[in-house]
Amino acid sequence: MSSIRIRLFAVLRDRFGAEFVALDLAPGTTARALLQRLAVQYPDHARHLSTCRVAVNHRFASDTEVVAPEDEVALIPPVSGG
Amino acid sequence: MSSIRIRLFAVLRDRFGAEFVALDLAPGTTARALLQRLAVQYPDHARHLSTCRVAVNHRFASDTEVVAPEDEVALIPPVSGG
Amino acid sequence: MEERIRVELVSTPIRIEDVMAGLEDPSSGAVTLFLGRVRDHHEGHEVRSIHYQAYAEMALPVMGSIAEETLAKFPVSRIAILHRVGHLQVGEVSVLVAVASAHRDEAFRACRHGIDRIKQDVPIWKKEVLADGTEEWVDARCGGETRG
Amino acid sequence: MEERIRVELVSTPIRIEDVMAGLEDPSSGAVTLFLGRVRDHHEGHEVRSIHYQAYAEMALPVMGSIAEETLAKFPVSRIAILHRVGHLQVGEVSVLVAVASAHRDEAFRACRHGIDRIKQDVPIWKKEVLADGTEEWVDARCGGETRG
Repeated sequence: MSSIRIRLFAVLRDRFGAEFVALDLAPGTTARALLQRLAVQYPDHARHLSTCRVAVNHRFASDTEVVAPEDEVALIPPVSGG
Repeated sequence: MSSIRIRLFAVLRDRFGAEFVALDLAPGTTARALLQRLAVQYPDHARHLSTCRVAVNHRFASDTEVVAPEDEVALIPPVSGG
Repeated sequence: MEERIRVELVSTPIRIEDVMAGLEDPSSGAVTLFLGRVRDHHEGHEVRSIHYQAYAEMALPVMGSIAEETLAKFPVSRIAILHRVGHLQVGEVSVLVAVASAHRDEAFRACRHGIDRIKQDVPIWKKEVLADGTEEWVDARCGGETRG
Repeated sequence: MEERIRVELVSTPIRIEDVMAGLEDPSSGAVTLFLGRVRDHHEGHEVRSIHYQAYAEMALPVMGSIAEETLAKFPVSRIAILHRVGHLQVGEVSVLVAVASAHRDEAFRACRHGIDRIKQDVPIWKKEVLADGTEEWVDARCGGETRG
């Protein structure tokens, strides 16, 4: 099983105290499954994780999109630009 | 009967070749009557006069507003500012 | 009311940055701006330049009324309305409407209201100088001008 | 497409006049501009300044897509979208959307569309520094922020 580094921003970056969080990645893991796995692993952050969208290679991913180890994955909390 | 000088702008100023047109003013003449009198007196310009609003003392006048000799009266062709 | 409203008829180029600086207000998160510029075409003919004539003594108070009406109708904090007169080349700014507000929805609606009302009621007229040298007064009732 | 679209993420003040100069286009009679500025209040508390954090590698292409989508959806000729990042004081401009078009109706609608889409999808976040010294990330889903 390979591992992936997931980019963190804003409130999640502050909560994790890091710009990345690492996660073991089973083949065929979808964006939605990745978010659920993180919530199980980090229950203290589950509420915030549940508000995030997943971005894969700089685009919002659908729930069913499969994540590969070489992808750039990021968690996108509700945006507040503008 | 007194007389009044009426200010002209844009297409009307060009057609009359002047910045003012004078008109005899019977007591009680309304803005609408003034415009009709001008159209009778200047049939060549009647079509353009019919598109004008009348301004009295820098405000659009209603048809029934009575014009006094000391008022500043102007004919306002369809505006095209902006 | 004075400092919430700026209304001017000018014969020199409109300086956007100056106007925007005057709209600064710490409680206003949104600013909308509309600029009208001289276009190189109108109803199929080529336009070289435009001469704007104003009935200044009336245009200024009408612009002021429109500004006050806009502040009364929408929850906006400041408004600026400037119109230029004289001879303008293609690309030059003829009119500016700018609004500052706490939120963007009312800023957009108020700015739109301001320019729509200007095009209805401010006694200013434009005479186009066409590519073939002819000049003609634009009649706002005909064709697309009121959409400009 | 290059010269019809300008998209930037900047860490220095946004210069409005520069952006407007880039929107010059002789066929466009109407320009609309939206500016978002740091407000001194938000949901009842006093704001001193705001820190904007961006996922730059994603924010820029998303801004570019929004620009292209706006050009495709409305008959406008040019669009500029700039967002500032870093630490901004009250009154400073955080975002600019400007659109040039032949007519004002589409210029207003396109500009509004642009800023609405930015607030939905561009991965940028703001952390408010409040008057009491505390700092907090704004959650756009709560309260009035999406109206800002």
